[in-house]
Amino acid sequence: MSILIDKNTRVLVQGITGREGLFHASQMAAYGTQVVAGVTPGKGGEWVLDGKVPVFDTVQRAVDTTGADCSVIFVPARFAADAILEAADAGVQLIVCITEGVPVQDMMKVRRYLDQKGTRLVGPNCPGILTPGGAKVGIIPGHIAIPGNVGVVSRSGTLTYEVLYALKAKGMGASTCVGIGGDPINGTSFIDVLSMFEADPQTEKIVIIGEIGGSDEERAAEYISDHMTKPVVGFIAGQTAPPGKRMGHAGAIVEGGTGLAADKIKALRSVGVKVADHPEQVPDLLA
Amino acid sequence: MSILIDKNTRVLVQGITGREGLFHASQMAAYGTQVVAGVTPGKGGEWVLDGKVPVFDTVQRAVDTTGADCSVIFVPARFAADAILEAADAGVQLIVCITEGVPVQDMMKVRRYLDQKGTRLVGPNCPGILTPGGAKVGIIPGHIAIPGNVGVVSRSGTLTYEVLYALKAKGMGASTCVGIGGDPINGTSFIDVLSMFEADPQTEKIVIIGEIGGSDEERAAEYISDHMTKPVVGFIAGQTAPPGKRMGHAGAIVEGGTGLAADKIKALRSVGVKVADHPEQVPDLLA
Amino acid sequence: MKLHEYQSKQIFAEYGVPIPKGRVATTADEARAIAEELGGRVVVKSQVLVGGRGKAGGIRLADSPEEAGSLATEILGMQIKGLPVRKVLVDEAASIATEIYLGVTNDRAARCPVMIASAEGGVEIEEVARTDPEKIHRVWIDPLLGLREYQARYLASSIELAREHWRTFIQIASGLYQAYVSSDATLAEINPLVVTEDDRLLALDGKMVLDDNGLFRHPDLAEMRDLDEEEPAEGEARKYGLSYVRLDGNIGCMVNGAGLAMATMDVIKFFGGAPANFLDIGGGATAEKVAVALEIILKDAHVEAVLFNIFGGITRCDEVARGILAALEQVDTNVPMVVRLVGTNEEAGRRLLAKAEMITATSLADAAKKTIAAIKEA
Amino acid sequence: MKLHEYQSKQIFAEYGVPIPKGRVATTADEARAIAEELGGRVVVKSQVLVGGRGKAGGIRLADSPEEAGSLATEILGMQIKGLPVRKVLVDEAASIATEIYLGVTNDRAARCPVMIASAEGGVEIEEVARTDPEKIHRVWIDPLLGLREYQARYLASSIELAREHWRTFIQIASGLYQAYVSSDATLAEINPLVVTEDDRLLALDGKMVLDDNGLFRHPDLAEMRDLDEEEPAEGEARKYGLSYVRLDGNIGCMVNGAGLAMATMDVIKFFGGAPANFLDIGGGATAEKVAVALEIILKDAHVEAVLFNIFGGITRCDEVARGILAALEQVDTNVPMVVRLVGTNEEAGRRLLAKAEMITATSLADAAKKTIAAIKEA
Repeated sequence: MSILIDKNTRVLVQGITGREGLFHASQMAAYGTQVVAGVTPGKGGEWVLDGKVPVFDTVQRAVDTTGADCSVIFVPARFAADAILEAADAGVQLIVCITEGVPVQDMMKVRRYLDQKGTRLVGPNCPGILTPGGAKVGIIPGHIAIPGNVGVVSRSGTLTYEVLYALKAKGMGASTCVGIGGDPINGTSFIDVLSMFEADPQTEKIVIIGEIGGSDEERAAEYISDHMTKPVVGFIAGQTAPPGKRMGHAGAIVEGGTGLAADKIKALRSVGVKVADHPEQVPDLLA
Repeated sequence: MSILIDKNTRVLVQGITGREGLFHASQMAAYGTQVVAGVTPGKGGEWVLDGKVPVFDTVQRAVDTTGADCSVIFVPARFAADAILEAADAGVQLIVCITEGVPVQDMMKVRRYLDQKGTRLVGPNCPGILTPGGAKVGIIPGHIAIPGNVGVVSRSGTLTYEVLYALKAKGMGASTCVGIGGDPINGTSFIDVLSMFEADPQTEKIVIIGEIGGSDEERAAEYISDHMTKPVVGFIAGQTAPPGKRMGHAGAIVEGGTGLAADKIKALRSVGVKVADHPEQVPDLLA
Repeated sequence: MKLHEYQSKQIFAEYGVPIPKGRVATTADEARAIAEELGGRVVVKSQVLVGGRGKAGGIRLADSPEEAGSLATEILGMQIKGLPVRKVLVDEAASIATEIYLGVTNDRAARCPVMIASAEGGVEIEEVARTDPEKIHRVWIDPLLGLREYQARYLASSIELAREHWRTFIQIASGLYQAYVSSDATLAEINPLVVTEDDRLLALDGKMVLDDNGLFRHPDLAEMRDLDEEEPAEGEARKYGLSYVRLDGNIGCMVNGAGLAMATMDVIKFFGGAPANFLDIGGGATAEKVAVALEIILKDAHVEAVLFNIFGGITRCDEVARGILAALEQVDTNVPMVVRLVGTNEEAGRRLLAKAEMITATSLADAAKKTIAAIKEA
Repeated sequence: MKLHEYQSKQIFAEYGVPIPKGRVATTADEARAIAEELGGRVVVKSQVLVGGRGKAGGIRLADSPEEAGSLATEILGMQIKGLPVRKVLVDEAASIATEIYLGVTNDRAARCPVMIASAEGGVEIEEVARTDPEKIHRVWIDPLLGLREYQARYLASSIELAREHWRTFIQIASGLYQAYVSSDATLAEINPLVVTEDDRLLALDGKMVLDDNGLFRHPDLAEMRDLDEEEPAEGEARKYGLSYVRLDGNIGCMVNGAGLAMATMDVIKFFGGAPANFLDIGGGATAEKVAVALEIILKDAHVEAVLFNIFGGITRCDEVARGILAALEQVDTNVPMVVRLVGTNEEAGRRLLAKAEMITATSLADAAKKTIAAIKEA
C-alpha cells in the first residue's frame, strides 16, 4: 500500500513537449510509472518517449483516449491555472503541479473551484510524489529512496531529498513521499496528507518537514493531537530567517509576527512530535 | 408535517421597509408566521409591524440577533442577486425570492454559488411558499387554501391560486404549496420539491403545475417514473402559445422547437400522471 | 430583445471579433455610396428580425455600386415573413473557404452558459442538431470562471479547424463570450464564422438576443430596440408594464398573472374558441391599467368579445370590478364582455359588474363557454 | 514587491479612491513649488519602504511653502531604519475628524482574500489585533465572486461609521478591492482612511505589496520597483534568477533549493556559527550561475568562509563540482571554502573538489563544523 499513487496510476503529462516536461516524463517512465499520455496544445498527434506516448491537444481528449487518472503539470507559470482547471474539468482526480511562480490570486481561484469539484491538487511549486518501488509523479529523484514504512510530507524540495537520503543511508524506506509545495496557497495541506498516512496500513511512522510562513504546521500539530495514532517526527526550516523577507519560496515569509519557525516547533513539540535540530537527525528520532 | 416551512420557521424579510415588503410582512405575520426580523440597509435600528419587528442593516446582524432561518426577499431586481448572496453568506438555509425581473446571468452566478454552499433558494419571480394552517413565506393569499394532504408545486402564481381555490371549493386541502417561479434559471426545480413531497408523511397526492419553456417538466416526468410512489396530477399552461414569444414569465417561451406544452403533457402522461385539460379539472382528477 | 445583424456584429467587433467592412443603409443611394466606398464586390443584406432572409431573396451579391443600389431598391421594397425591410447592410463580400458555426447561449437545464461550435456553419444550428447531432460540439462554462482558453481550444480541435487558425479562433470565442456576458445576452452567435480563401477568420453573420431583465444595466443597448420590427401593440403594452402578445383569434383576454393568462387561452381553445391575445395585467388591477389594456385589446379589429379572468388574491375582487367599470367608461366599445371574478370578495365584485350589463361567469370553463356563445349570438 | 505610499495612493486613485492632492519631490525646491501650488497647509512625508516613518520624524506639517522646503531639506537628509530618504510626498494637509483602517490581504489559512476594517485607524493594525482584537472586523471574499456590496456595508456598520458615509465607504472598499485584484497585490491598505472635519472620506496613507509571481502581468507596476530601496545584491541576484537575502553573519552559503538553504543556515547557527546570507541557486548549478552567486556572496565584506551545500538529485554531483571549479577560476578570493556534495555521483564530485584545495564534508553537520573551524584557523 501507499498513498495517492502506485503502479496502477495512469499518468498524463501536461507540457510534455517542453524541456522539463519531456525530461521528467522519461525519468518517470524509467522509474516504472505508467506514463500514458501527454498534452501540448497544437502538438496533438505527435508521439514522444521513443514513440510510446501519444500527445494530445487537450486534456479531455487525452483522458478520453487513454484513461489517464493523474496529471502532472510542467507548463509555464502563466498557463498553470488554466492547465489545472483543464485537468479538473476533464475529470482527472489527482493533479500534481510542479510549476513554480504561479500568481497567488490564480491559486485562490483555482482552489475555490477545485474544492467544489472535489479534485485533489498537490502543489504548485512542489517536487511531486514518490512511492518508492511503485511510481513517481514529479521530479523527486527515484534512486534516493527505498520502499519502507515511513510516510514523508514536506513543503520543500531538496530538503526532502536530504531527508529521504538520510533515511536510505540508515536502511529506512518510505511508503510515499509527498511534496506539498512552498507556495502560500496550494492544493494539499499537511493535514490532508497526515490523514492519508494515518489510514494507510503500510505507513507506520511519519516525517513532516515544514518551514517558516503561514500556519499550516500549527494546524497540523492540532490535527496530530486530535487524530493521529502513528508517531510523527518533524523538522522546521528557517529558524534563522529574518522577518519580512521571502526565503526563496513564495510562502516562506514571516509576516506580522506570524509564521515563525520557533512557534511551529513549539506547536509540534507540544503535541508530542519529536522535532529534529538538523535534518540528519531525523532517522535517529524515527528509530 | 409539511415541507420547507412550518410554525417554527423564523422568517426574515429583506426589503421590509419597501411598500411590497412591508405589506406582505404584515400579511405573513397575520397568518401566524413568525416574522422575526427585517433588513433594509441604512434603516437598522428602526422597528416595523407595530414596533414588533426590528430592522437591521445587514442580514448577518439580523441572523445573529434573531436566529432567523428563512429569508424572503422583496428588493428590486437590480439588488436581488446581492440580497440572495447576503442571506446565503449569513447562513440562512432557506431563501425565498419573490422579486421579478432578475437578470438571468445574475441567477446563473447565484445558483453556482448556492449549489456549492448547499443553500436552498426558492424563486425568484415566484409567489413563495404556503403551508396552510402553519406558515406562509411570500405572497400566496392565505385564505384560499386549507390544510390537507395535497402537495402543490407550480411555476406560476395566480394559476396556482386558481388550483388551490378549486381544491378548497371541493373540500380538499394542501400540505404545502411551493411556487418555484417562472424564470428560466431558478433555485428550486420540480424534482427538488417532488422528492420532498415523496418524503413528507402528510402529503398523499401531488399536483404539478407547469408551463411552456425549458424542460423541467420532462425531467420531472422521468423523476416521477423512477422515484415517486404517490399519485401525481398535472396541468400545463401554454398549449396555445406561439413559438418564439415570451409569455409574461421570462422562462415561458418555446425556442428552437423545445419547451412545447404538448411535449410536456405527453411526457407526464407517459409516466402515468393524469394531466388536466383545464385547471378546474384538477380536483376531479385527484379524487 | 433581438438585435439586428448589423447591431450584433458591431458589438462583436467591440470585443475583438473580426467582421467584414460595411455599413447600414436605408436608401438605395446610401447603399450605392457604401458599395463605392468599399470597392469590389459587396453583399446587400436585408435587416429584419426573422430567419430565412437568404431563401427569401433578402441577401444578394452585387458586382458594382450600381448593382448594389438597384438590389437595395429591390430589397427595401420587400416583406420577409410579413415584416417590411427598412434597412440593408452593405458588407464587403468575402471569398469563403469554409463555414463554421460558433454561438453561446444559456443552457437552462445545466444552469450555465454553453458554447457551441460546429463545422457545419451557414445553416440553422437547430437543423444540424436534429440531423447530425454528432457534428455539434459543446462546452459548458462556469459563470464564475468565464470561458477558459482550453475550452475554446477543445472546440477548435473538435471541429477540426486547421491548427494555424486556433489562436484567432480562441480570441474570437473569447470575444464572443465577453460580448454575451457584457451585454446580458441570452444568445450570441456567429453563423457563419468563415475562413476566407486568403486565410482570415471573419464573422460573416451575427445574431444577439438580449435578456430583457438585464436591459436596465445597458441603456445604450436598450436604445437599439427597433420599434419598426415589433407589433406596435406589444410596445405600447410594455410602456405600461403590461405583457401582451397578439394571436390570431377573436377572443380578447385580460388576465392577472402569466400562467393564468396562458391557461385562459388554452381553455378558450379547449372549448372551441380562439384567443386573440395573451395579456397579463399583473397584480393590482387599477382602473388606469385596465383601461389601457382594454384599449390595446380592442385595437385588434379581429376581436369580437373580451374575456376578463381575474383571480382576487391579495387584491379584492370588488376593487378590481370597480377598476373594470371605470375603464369601461373611458373606452367606447360594444363587443360583449364576459367577466369571471374569483377569490376574495368575489360575490360583491360580480354584483357590481352584473349591473354594468357584463356577462358574469363563476368558473373559467363557464367563462370560456359564455364568451364563445356571445360571439355566436352577436 | 513593496510600493511606496505615493505609488500605492496613485493606484488607489485610479480605482476611484479619494486621495489628498499632492505630488512627490526629490529636492527641497520641488517640495516648495508643490506646496505653493497646493496652497495652505501641507504635509511633507518621507517615502521609504519601512514602517514607523512618523515616529522617526519623517512626516511633518508645514504652514508655508518655505517651511515645506526647509522640512524637505531636513527629511531628504535623513536615514530611517537605515534607509536614506530620497523622495518626499507633499500632500495637502487634511483636518481629521476620525481615523479608520481599511485593508485587503490574502488569508493563507482561509485561502481567499480578507477585507479588514477597524475604527482604530492610524496605528499599526497588528498592534490593534494584539491589544483589542474585538475592534478588528473581517469579511472573507470569494475570489470568484469578488467583494459584494453587503460585505462592505457590514464593515461600515461594524466600525459604526456614520450612515451618511456608507455609500462613499462602500465605493472606497470596492475600489480598494479592485486595485488589489487588478494589481495582483498581496496587500492593499489605507491607514488611515479619514473622515475630514468637512465630512469627506480621504485615503491619507496607502500601502501596497505586490505578488512577485504576478508581476509578469503588470510590466507597468514592475517598473515601479525602487532599486534605491533594496539591498543591491538582492536586485543583482534576481537578475540571474537567484534568490538571495543578506544576513548579519560571516559564513556565506550557497545551496540548491530554498528549504535546504534555510536548513543550512539553521544548522550553521545550531553549531555556533552565523550565516551571512540565504542563497538558493535553484536546480542545475551551471558554472555561470555558481560564479555569479559566488561573486554576490563575496561582495559582502563580512564573509569569512563559504559553505556549499548541494544535493545532487537529478543533477549529478560531478557536474556540479565542475561548475564550482569553473566558477572558482573566474572569482578571485582566498576565503576558505567548504563543500558538501551529496546524492548522485557524490564520490566523483568530492574527488574533483578535493584536488582544488576545497574542504570537503560528508554531512551538513560536518560541513557546518568544518566551516566554523576554518574561520577560527584563518
